[in-house]
Formats: sequence, C-alpha cells, structure tokens
Amino acid sequence: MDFGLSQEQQMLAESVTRLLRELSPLDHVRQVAEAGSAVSAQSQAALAELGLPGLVVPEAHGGLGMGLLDATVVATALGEAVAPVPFAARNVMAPLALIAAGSEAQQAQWLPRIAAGEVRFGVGVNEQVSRRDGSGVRCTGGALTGTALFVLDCEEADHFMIADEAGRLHIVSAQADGLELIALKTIDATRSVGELRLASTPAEALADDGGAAARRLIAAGRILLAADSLGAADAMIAQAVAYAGQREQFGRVIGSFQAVKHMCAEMAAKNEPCRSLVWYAAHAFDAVPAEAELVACHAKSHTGEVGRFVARTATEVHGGMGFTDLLGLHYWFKRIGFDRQVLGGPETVREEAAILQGWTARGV
Amino acid sequence: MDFGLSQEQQMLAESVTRLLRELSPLDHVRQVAEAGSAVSAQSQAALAELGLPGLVVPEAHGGLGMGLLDATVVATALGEAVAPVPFAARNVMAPLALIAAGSEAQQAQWLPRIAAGEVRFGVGVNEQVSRRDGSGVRCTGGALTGTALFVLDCEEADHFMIADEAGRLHIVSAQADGLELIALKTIDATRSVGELRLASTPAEALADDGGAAARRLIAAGRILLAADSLGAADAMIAQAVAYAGQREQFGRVIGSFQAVKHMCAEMAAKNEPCRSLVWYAAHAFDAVPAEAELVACHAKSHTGEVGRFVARTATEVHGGMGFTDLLGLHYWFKRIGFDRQVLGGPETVREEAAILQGWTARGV
Amino acid sequence: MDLSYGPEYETFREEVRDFIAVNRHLAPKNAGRAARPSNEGVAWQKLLIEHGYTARTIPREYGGFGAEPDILKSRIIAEEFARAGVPGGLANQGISMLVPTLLELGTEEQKRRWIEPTLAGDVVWCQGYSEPGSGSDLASLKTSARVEGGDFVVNGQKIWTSTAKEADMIFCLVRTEGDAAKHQGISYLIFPMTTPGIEVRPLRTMTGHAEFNETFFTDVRVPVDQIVGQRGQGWFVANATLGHERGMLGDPDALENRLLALIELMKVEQVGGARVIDLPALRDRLVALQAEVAAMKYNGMRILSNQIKGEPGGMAKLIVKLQACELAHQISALAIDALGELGILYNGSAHERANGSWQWNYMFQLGLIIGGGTAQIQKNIISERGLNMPREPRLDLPKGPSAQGGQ
Amino acid sequence: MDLSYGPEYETFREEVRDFIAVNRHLAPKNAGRAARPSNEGVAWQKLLIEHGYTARTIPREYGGFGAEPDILKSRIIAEEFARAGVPGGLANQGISMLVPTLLELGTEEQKRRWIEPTLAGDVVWCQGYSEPGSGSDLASLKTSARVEGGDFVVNGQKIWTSTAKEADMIFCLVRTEGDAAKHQGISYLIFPMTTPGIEVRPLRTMTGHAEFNETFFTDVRVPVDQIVGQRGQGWFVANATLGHERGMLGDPDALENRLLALIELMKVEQVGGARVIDLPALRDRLVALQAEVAAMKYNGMRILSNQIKGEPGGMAKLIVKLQACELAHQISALAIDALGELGILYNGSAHERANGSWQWNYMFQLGLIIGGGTAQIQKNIISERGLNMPREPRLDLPKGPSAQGGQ
Repeated sequence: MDFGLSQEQQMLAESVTRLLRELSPLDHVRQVAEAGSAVSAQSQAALAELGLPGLVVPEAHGGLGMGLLDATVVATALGEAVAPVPFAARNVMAPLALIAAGSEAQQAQWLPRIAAGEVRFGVGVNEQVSRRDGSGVRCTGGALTGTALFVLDCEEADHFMIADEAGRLHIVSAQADGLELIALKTIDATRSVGELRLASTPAEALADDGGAAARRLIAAGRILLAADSLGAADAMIAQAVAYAGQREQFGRVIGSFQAVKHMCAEMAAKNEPCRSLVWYAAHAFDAVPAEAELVACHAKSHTGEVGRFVARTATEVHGGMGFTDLLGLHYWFKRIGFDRQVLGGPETVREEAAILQGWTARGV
Repeated sequence: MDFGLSQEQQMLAESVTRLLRELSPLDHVRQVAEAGSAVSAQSQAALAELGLPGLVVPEAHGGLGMGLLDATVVATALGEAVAPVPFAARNVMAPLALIAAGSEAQQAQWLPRIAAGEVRFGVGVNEQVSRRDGSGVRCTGGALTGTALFVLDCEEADHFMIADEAGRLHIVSAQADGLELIALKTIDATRSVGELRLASTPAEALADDGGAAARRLIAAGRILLAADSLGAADAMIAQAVAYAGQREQFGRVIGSFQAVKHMCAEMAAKNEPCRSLVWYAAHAFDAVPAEAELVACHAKSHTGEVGRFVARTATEVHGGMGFTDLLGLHYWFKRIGFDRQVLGGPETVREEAAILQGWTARGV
Repeated sequence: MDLSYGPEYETFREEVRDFIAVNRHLAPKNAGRAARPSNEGVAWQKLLIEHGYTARTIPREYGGFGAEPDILKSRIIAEEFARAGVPGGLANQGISMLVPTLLELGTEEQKRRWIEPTLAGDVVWCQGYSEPGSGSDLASLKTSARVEGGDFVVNGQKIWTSTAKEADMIFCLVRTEGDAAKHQGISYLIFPMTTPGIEVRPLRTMTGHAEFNETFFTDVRVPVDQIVGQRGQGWFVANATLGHERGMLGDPDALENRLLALIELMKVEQVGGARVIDLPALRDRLVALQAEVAAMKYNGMRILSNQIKGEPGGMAKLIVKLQACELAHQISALAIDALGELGILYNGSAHERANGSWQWNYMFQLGLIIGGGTAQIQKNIISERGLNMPREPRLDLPKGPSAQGGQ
Repeated sequence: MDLSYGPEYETFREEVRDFIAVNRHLAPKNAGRAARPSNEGVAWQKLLIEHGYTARTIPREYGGFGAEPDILKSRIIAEEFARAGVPGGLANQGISMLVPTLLELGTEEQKRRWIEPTLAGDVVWCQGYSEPGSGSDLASLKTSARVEGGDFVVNGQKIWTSTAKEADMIFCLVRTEGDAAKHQGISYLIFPMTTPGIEVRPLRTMTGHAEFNETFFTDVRVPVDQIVGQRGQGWFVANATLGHERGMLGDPDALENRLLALIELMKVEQVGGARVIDLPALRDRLVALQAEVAAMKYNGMRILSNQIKGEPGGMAKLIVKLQACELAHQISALAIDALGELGILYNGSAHERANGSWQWNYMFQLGLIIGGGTAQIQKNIISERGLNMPREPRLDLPKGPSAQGGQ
C-alpha cells in the first residue's frame, strides 16, 4: 500500500522542475508572453527530450506508456513554473482520445507521430461542458460544421481533436478546407485557446467512439487543470511566505504578524489536501474507472475554489507589490484563473457531480 | 431627510433595554428557561406597562399606533437581552393580520383586547414558507383541519392566527374543539413554538383576506427575526470584546493579539450594515409597500448568514469558556440559530427574493 | 425615519435639474477618467463652480462658490448629475486632498496661489506619499530632503503616483529630519513636476495596464518656502488629507451600479440555451450579494444622515472601506463565474464582454483591497478605534507621541 | 500509487474477519462512549488484546500483545471492526495518553503497576491539564503542589476533565517550583481520584449536556514518588502525550460517515413535496463538502502511507485538525439548513431528527474547533512548523528554553 508518487514519478517531476527552473525563469515567461506567444520553443524542445509528447502513448506506439498520474505530476510542475508550454490537450488529451476511441489503424497512424512530436494537436471538447455564443459542431457526411470555442493548446497546432454535438470525436487537419482558427486572448498569457470555425470541413471520426470518449477526455482535462492549479498555488504560497519573511514594516518582518501568518496558514491548510485529491483523481482515471469522472469533478471544483482563495490571499500578503507587474506574481494568479474557468467552473462541475450520482437530472 | 431612529424610537429602545437589564439579567433568563418556560412573567408584565401588546394597534383601538420600525427597535432590544418574552408573533404579527385583513367589526372586536393584553395570540403561518412532515391546514365550511408546525409564541396563547393552505388567515380559540397543541422544544429556550393539530376545528376567517395578508405577515415576522438576530449579535460582539479585554494568555490580554482583534473587527464589519438593512426593511414595510417583501427577504437572509458567523466567532473568541454553560453565551448563540432557521433559512428566502423579482418561477 | 428631502431641497433639486437640462450640451464628451481635463472640461468645471455645483463650500476668495456646507445639497447635486449621466465636478487628488490641506494648514499666499487654478482644472497635482519600502507603514518613508543654499534637495523614490505623467505639481512627503522619531521627521513639500531631476516611469499592474507610476527624485531642488506646515510636521499635515482619501473609497452608488450590471449580465448571458440567472447556484450567490449591497446602501444613507446631524460616523463609517471593497470584488468574481470560460477573455479578445472590464475590475479591486490601507490595516482600525481594543504591542520603539495608522 | 494492501495483508484481513465472525456475539452491546467499560466490555477488551487486535504493539510484559509496529495491520483492524459494526479496542485517555507516556518516561515499577490494568479497562484515568485560567497558554497553569512530609500537597482546579466522575486515577500537571520559569516549574503526578480533597463537579456545555467536569483539589496529598519523570520536567513529559491527543482528532472515516448521513438526510427529507437534495443551492453546498471530504480522505491515506514508510507527516498532517474540525462543523451546519426550521428542534422534541444529534454535533464540533488548540493556535503551528515563518515576538519573558505550543 503506497498512497503517493513512485520514485519514478518524483524523478519525473523533479526533471521537469529543474529543466524549467533553468530554461524558463519568470523573465523568460515574460519574454514569451510579451512576444504574444504561449509557447516557449526552448522549453517545449527540452521537455520533448524528456518524452512529454509521448508520455501517455503506449510503448508499442513509441511512447513512454505512462498514465494520467504521471501526466498530473508534470502538470503540477508546469503550473508551478507558469510554463508557456502546451501540454494538457496536446500531449495528454489528444493521445488519450485515440487510445480510448481510435481504431487500431488510427492508433498506429497517429500515436507514433504524436509521440515523435510530428503532429501537434489542439483539442476542442468545450461544447460538451458549456455552449455559449451559438457554439456547437454538427457532423454530416463526414464533414464538420459549426463553431468550437475554447479549443485548447491551439497555438502551432496542425491538427485538432473536435467533439461534435453528439460527443463523438473527430480529427481535423489545420489545413483542411473551410477551417478558420481565431485566437482567443485570455488573462493567462501562458496558454493558448482558440475559436475554430468549421464549414463542411472534412474530418476523420474516431472509429470506436461510442460517445464515452469525450467524457473521459473531459475528466482527464479537468484533472490536469486541477493539477496545474495546485502547482501554481504551491508556487504562490511559497512566494508569499518568502516575501513575508523579508519584507519589513513597523520594524519587523511582516511574516511575524499574526494576521499574515494566519493568511499563509490558511492557504497551506486549504491547498495541501488538494494534492492528495488530485493524485487520487488521476489514479482513479488510470485504475478505478467507475470513480474517475466523479473524482475528476471533485478535483476540478475544489482546486478551483481553493485556487481562487490562494491567488487572492497570496497577492494580499505581497501588498502593493503583489498588485504590480514588478514581481510577476500575477502570472500565477491568472494561470489559476484559467484553470478555474476552463472545462467548467465550480458550480457547473458540482452540478455534473450531482448528476453523476443520480441526485438530479441533467439540465437546469 | 433622516435615516435612523427618531428620538421616540431611541427612547423606546432604551426603555426596553433598561427594563430588561433590571428585570431580566442572564440569571433570570436561566431560571425561566430551566423551569421549562419561554415566558418571564415579570418581564412580560413590565413590558406590557410600556404598551407592547398594543404597540402596533391603532390608537382608535386602544393601542399606541406605532409602526413596524418601532416594533423592530423593540425586537432588537429583546434579542440583545435574550429576553424570554413573546413578542414578534403575539404583539406584532397577530394585530397586523387584523389590521391588514380583518373587517371593521373584527378589528373592533379583537384589537382592543390585544392591546389590553386580554387575548394572547400565537401565529401559525409556517406552511406558507415550508411544508414538512405532512403539515398544512385545509379550511372547509368554516372549520380547519390539518397540522400547523412552528406556531410562534404559542406558550400561554389563548387564540391562534392560522393560515390555511390558500394563505387565508383564521382565528382559532385555544379552547376550540378538536384542537391539540404540542409544544416543540428547540435549541432556543427563550421562545416558544408549537405544533397545532386541528380536526374540524371551528375558526373565524379574517373577513377581508384576499390572500395577501399572510405574505405581509411573513414579511413582518422575517423583519422582526432579523432585528432580533441583530440585537443578539450586537450582544455577542460586545461580550467577545469585553472578554478579550480581560482574559490574559501568554502575559497579554488576548484582545491585543491580532488574530483576536481581527475576528472582532470582522464581526463588527459584517454586523453593522445589518442594522441599516433591518431599519430600512421595517421602514419599507411601513411606508414603501412595493419594496417591503423583497427587503424583508434580504434582511432575513443576510442577518441569518451574518448571525451564524457572529455566533460562532464570538464563541471562539471566548475559547473554552464560550463553549461551557458558565457564561451563558450560548443563549445568544441559540437565539441567533432560531432567528436564522424560522420562517425560512437563507437559501429558501433568497429563492423567494428571486421569485419576487421575476428571476425565476415559484417551485424548484 | 424620513427619507424625503423636504420642500426646500426638492426646490433645489429642480434648480439642479434645470441647470443640467439647459447646459448639458456644454458638458465634455468622453470625460472618462482622464487625469488632465480637456479645454471643454475646464470650461465645464468653471461653469459648475460658478453655479455652486462643485467646489461649493470653498470660499469665494480662493475660487470656490462660498456656500455654507450642506451635505444634502451636495448629495442632491451628485444624485442629479449621476442620474442625468452628465459629468459632475472634477475629482482628482489635487481637489480632494491638496485643497483641503491648504485650506486648513496652508499660508495665505499658498491658498491664493494654488487653490483657484487647482479647482478650475488648470493645475493638476499628483500625490507623493507611498514608497516601495513603506506600504502599510507609511511613516517609515525614506525619500530625503536635506537643506542646501535655501533649497530642499530631494532624493528618493515614490510609488503609486497615479497622475504623475499629467501633473503640473506634486505634494510630497519627504524626510527632512533624519534623526527624529519616525513620525517627527517628515515634511510636506509642494513643487512643480518640471523641476529638474524628476523622472516618471509608468508602473504596470497585474491588470496589464499602467494605472500608476513610479517617480524618482535625483537632487531635486525645492525652495524652502514650498512647504506646507512646519518642518517635521508633514505627517500630521498629511493625515488631514488621508482622511479625505478614505472617504472617497466605497461609494455605495458605485456598488449598486456594478450589481445592476451584473444582474443584467446574468439575464442576458446564455449557456446551453438557458439564461445564466436560471442556474440556481449562481442565482443564489447573486441574491446574497444583492442583500449585502442593499445593506451597504442603507448603511451609506445612515452615514449621510449622521453627517447632516453633525454626528460622528462611528462604526457605520469605519467599516465602509473594508466591506465595500470586498463586496465590489465579489461582484466581479460572480460576473466572471457567470461568464464561465468566457470570463477569462481579455485584451480585446473575440467573445470578450464589456471590454474585459469584469476581469479588469476583479484585479483592480484586489488592488483597492490592498491599497489605501490593506484589509489587515482596516481590521486593526475597526478593532482599535471602533471597538476600543488594545493596540498591538509595538516593537519599533522609541514610540512617537501620536503614532497614527496602526500596523 | 498502489492502494492494494498486498497478499500478506489480505491474509491478515481474512484472519481479522474470521475472528470477528466467530466472536462478535461476545462483543458488548451498546458500548457507546461510556467512560467505564462494563464487565462484558472488559472481557472483550482482554480478548482483543490476547489476539493482538488492540494494545498490539505494547510489550507483553506490560499487558500488551507485543507485536512489531505495523501501521497497515492496525489500519486493517480498524477498518474491519468498523465495517462489521463491532466495537474495537477501548479508546480512552488512559490508553491513548498515559500509557505511551509511561512507556517512554515511567519507572519500571510504574509501567508494571499501571499499564496492564489500564489496557484491560480495569483502571480508568482522567486527564488534569487545562485550568480555567490557562487555555491556549497551558503552561501558565496554577494548580500548585508543595512538598510536605513526603507528600505533594495539591491545591487548585482543573477543567475539561471529561471522565473525572468515572475515573480511578488522574494524571495531572501541577506547579511544583513556583519560582521557576513558566515551562520549568511543572511536574506530572498520578494519583487516585479517591484521594481525600478531590471534588468533581459536572461541567455543562452549550449543548446542554455535561460532557466534561471541573475537578477541585484541596490539600490533596500525593506521595512524592507518584511522579512521572523528574520534578520540574512535567511540561516535557506531558508534551509526549499531547502529540498523541492531536492525532486522535480529525479522523477522515468519521468525516466520511457524517457526510454519508447528511446525503441520506437530504435524500429522505422533503419540503413542500420535494426532496431537500433537489433544492439546488443546498445541493451545491453538499457537493462542495463532498469534494472537501474526499480531499481529506485521500490526505489521510497519504499520511498513513508516509507513516508506513517512516516518513514525516509534514504539512499533510499539520493541517488535519484545523481542516477536519471545520469540515465536520460545516457538515452539521448544512444538515441544520437542510432541515430548515426542524433543524433547531432539540431535547427530544416532536419532529426532531436523529435525536437532535445534528445540533449537538454542530455545537460540540465548535467546542472541538476551540479545544485541543484553538483554530488560532493551529494556524500558528501550521505557519511556524509547516511554513517556517517567524514566531510572534513574545512578551512573557524571560523565555523558557523550549517554549512549546505558540500562542
């Protein structure tokens, strides 16, 4: 019995952290962001060396054959570093879709190229969670028409995995006819999302998709966003404690004031159990499928609430400095904001959790 | 322009407070409670001298002809003193029902006797807010059948004002056939509530009741419960501040610790605006009928939330002593608990507020 | 409880309305929050002063209207201009902070020289109080001014100088007596922003915009008579105006307007074909906020009423900044949640709502919670001044005689 | 991540199950939380010790089972007894606090004399630590013991002595060196509750019940050898057991059980013909609590796993008391709200649910938030031990060398 990370998982996390500490300090994140990109080429290349594109791709298809818990560990490290690197959708959700619902031929066709970094996916499943502004994609005669909002990891994507209104997944080439990608700008400069407009765009449906794959993809995405938020919250707490330990006011470091200490204690007390929750959610995704969707909801909604509290409180501990751009604390604040809102905010996800337990029917 | 209490209202509040300070210190409250009663005979008699039974009865009918704001001021003073005195239902809601929906003859018959303290009403309108355990009262052929739960101020009541399922109000004598009163025991020993079982019990309907009177009664009851909670919260904050000013730990009074100071500041900051809200709600009841029901909802739900926070936090400031029976702090804690739950808890009342604004339809 | 203003005031209200109706075509368009008024803006301001609709109680000899203070008339003016959607008088730090300070503590010459053009919008000021190293502990400021040849020579750095780029003048706290106790060594200087040695750099905040500046002083020479009050008394000079600043935050009308915008948002926005206001968990949060905004609105009316009666604001007033800033932040937070994933759109993105202003507000209001006395400082003030609880034992001894501000 | 216990442990689990199946008829009925076990209870306890299902790691010579520590086996035992609804080993302050203290710091004679009968349930203890004047600041205790003719003579008062009425013995902190620094003058005595001069008065709490007592000492004579550890070292002796007490609170299984009861309540209760769980605002609160309970459950598994590996509990463990007590309180609060006006029924009223236990829990859990280190003390501990933040500057100088506990 061992609830926690294996040595390999710890090493994986440390590798990612060490690499990002070297290649992607805050100054670099700023540089990338100010250039208008959400992708650090150097970080992405170095992480590819670690095998991230093929992290969850089976070994038979040239990947590392790891599970969602491994991916979760990586997501936490990325969140901690506010790394501008496409990961959740491109390196995890897309291959998981193929594993869950691709035919053998499709898996053989796509997975090795994903693992090799030869194809780069964006993923659009948002309409399964929340349809706004007329979004939604219909499939007719092997072609897709409509709009997918909040397509994840869309920057540099050459292919997209898109859910239609029935929840079936399709692969679309970024070069396909009738496809238009409009970048959406969010508070979080370190992740890319887009609006995909499709007009009778040719698409390849995943062959074995009974409709459950999209739900599974969303669960995976939620766990990864939760893990990202956890890591970003870790970093904000650490920065708040460090700042409080050196900033002096009234002749003492502010970290010796009870009010400041208690703010930090409350952040840690709320955030620490999220770690176990996220780990278990990922473990359930890998090994306890009956629980996976529900625990994913719990992880997403709870880290969403805790993340908002930590983001705000850590900023307050920093006083005026936290509000400026000078320390860059807001990169974490906004990353947490992204993680909270995307693939369902807390209320939406809690309602789904109630539906999953048969406590209420779908719909308002 | 004067937002606040008139000199007369301030004097009324001070009279009640002074009287209760003298006649109803905590020891007396305890004594009454431990004797199993929610009525202090001596306090009730003295308050009757001040004219409380006829407070809102028009002067033409022998009362003081005051409004709900006056009654609200009294309710706050009663809450502050955790006074075991029937007031909200007996002295205010019952005569308001007659004023709102009684015929001239009914008013002439009942109001002078109410003002003189010759009849003592309990009020049962809870089923208009929340029907549980099969409660509900039907009216057929001038007789009532069914169960009214949470009939307010039922101890020593010789008459009851009961709403039927259509919301029409009826007067029932406590001596009537087929009537059974079962006392309900709540956490709050200072107020009496009961279950009234009616079996073809003869009743006198209020003549001019178009169905709106019960809603108005509930609004008045909610405002009075909010005012009571406000007063009880005032008292708890004052006690917490006083205790923190004399209790020493670690060589200082605990009131000098920032954590304790901030707890007290948060209580005051949340509670103080409730005063204005309650006053305005009462004023609207008296003078701005179009707003009355909605503001009553706001006052009830918001003081319910703030009251729970204050009750808990003031107890925490008192440490272990607050948890014991020794200081009697729990009398206020429980009074606030009563005020929160009766005539609709916060969620219930907020949903009603949404309905009143047309934001949603009645029903789940 | 009498919420009518009475016939005298209703007559006054009619006068204001008439004025607005007749003159509104003269009001500047898009006045917005520009630090320096346009020519139209200055003309409008002068017209308002002439009719007593701004600078109302400031003596005529200093360029004001010279009326007796009448809080209700001031309130009516504010209400009617807001209702008509017409810009009222200028509100900047020169008018709200420097002018009251000069009126109370300035020399006759200072009053005559600065108040009229400041009121008229001809002279724009910025405030030089905070420094990077002195936030809550404002009195620990380090910008120094030594005396040399009839001048103060100022060196150091200020932060949060919001209108520094547009300002003609600065009112500034500097340390003139390096060896005095913390609160005793400060002086209050006023000098032109064109003085050599001043550099202004925009200060970007978490919102992505530069709503503030940092201002650097290198051997800035200020004649020794450009001081308000006595040398070493600057802390007490400034405290008069700090009170004025605190009063500016937490306007209940602003809260109500934000709430109304949120309600409208939730009625209009749709998700999955349903209105957001039909999602019960979000609606429940909305109604809870509505109740709290109502409480703050009536709390504001109570404060106003106390002012009219000349009674102290008491606890009702002490809690305004803490509660109102928090509530404004919560309103923005709910708006973001109501927008779901669209709530994080920003910077002019497609599908963005209200120009991203909900997000901007969410972040900026966090700045307001922190600024002008963090929430922690506010709680100290409420507990010490409102509840008479003991002060935190202080370690930065020796104690000043009147150590304002708490931790 | 490997949540299976492995074949060795599954075999052990089978053994435990078999034992329960065969012997459950011997288990005491209605054991409840009575302070003193019945004869059946004592017999059951002895049977459990004999099979190693309680007192498992305590050496055989002192009446235990003498097994090597194996956290997983202990966990399996707890799981299986809980699952079967059969009472496990006794859990009282003698067993959880005194026995570990004696094992670590008692004399050989003390161990031989007290551990076995305590484990067996033959000797019941109560704890005399807290005093009315020393709550969070436990070390400021004033109950004194002067030496006179070979005895300590104890005078003073203890509070929160929960089992004082049933106890045979008390372990008690008293001040023996009045002139020593606060933490240096305390001794740890053990003596019979039948000693002349002891008076026990029930202490009623806000719940209306007397879950605790106050215990008064008037010239209570205790032979000087009835001390554990050295004179003046009692603070450090007691701290070993305080750690054990902290571990007892915040059991995640208990939280999960409360949550399941709440879910059941909300499914069963009806208002206006609808199930309470169909009220969306309350359901939303329920799911939020469910997520938090899940987080604490997995946090507990992580702590267990760390223990097995011999790793420190770290932050995951430090936060348990604060979070679990708060969460338990919130669960009760939601249950009360789910019951609406019925939520305040109490004391055996008609229409009361679950014997008023939701209200009892709501109040008692507030006591737990306060007791055993208030939430404020817990936050001090988390910030100082977990985050290495500086201690509050202390004013109660001179400082003891190892001032445990914080404010």
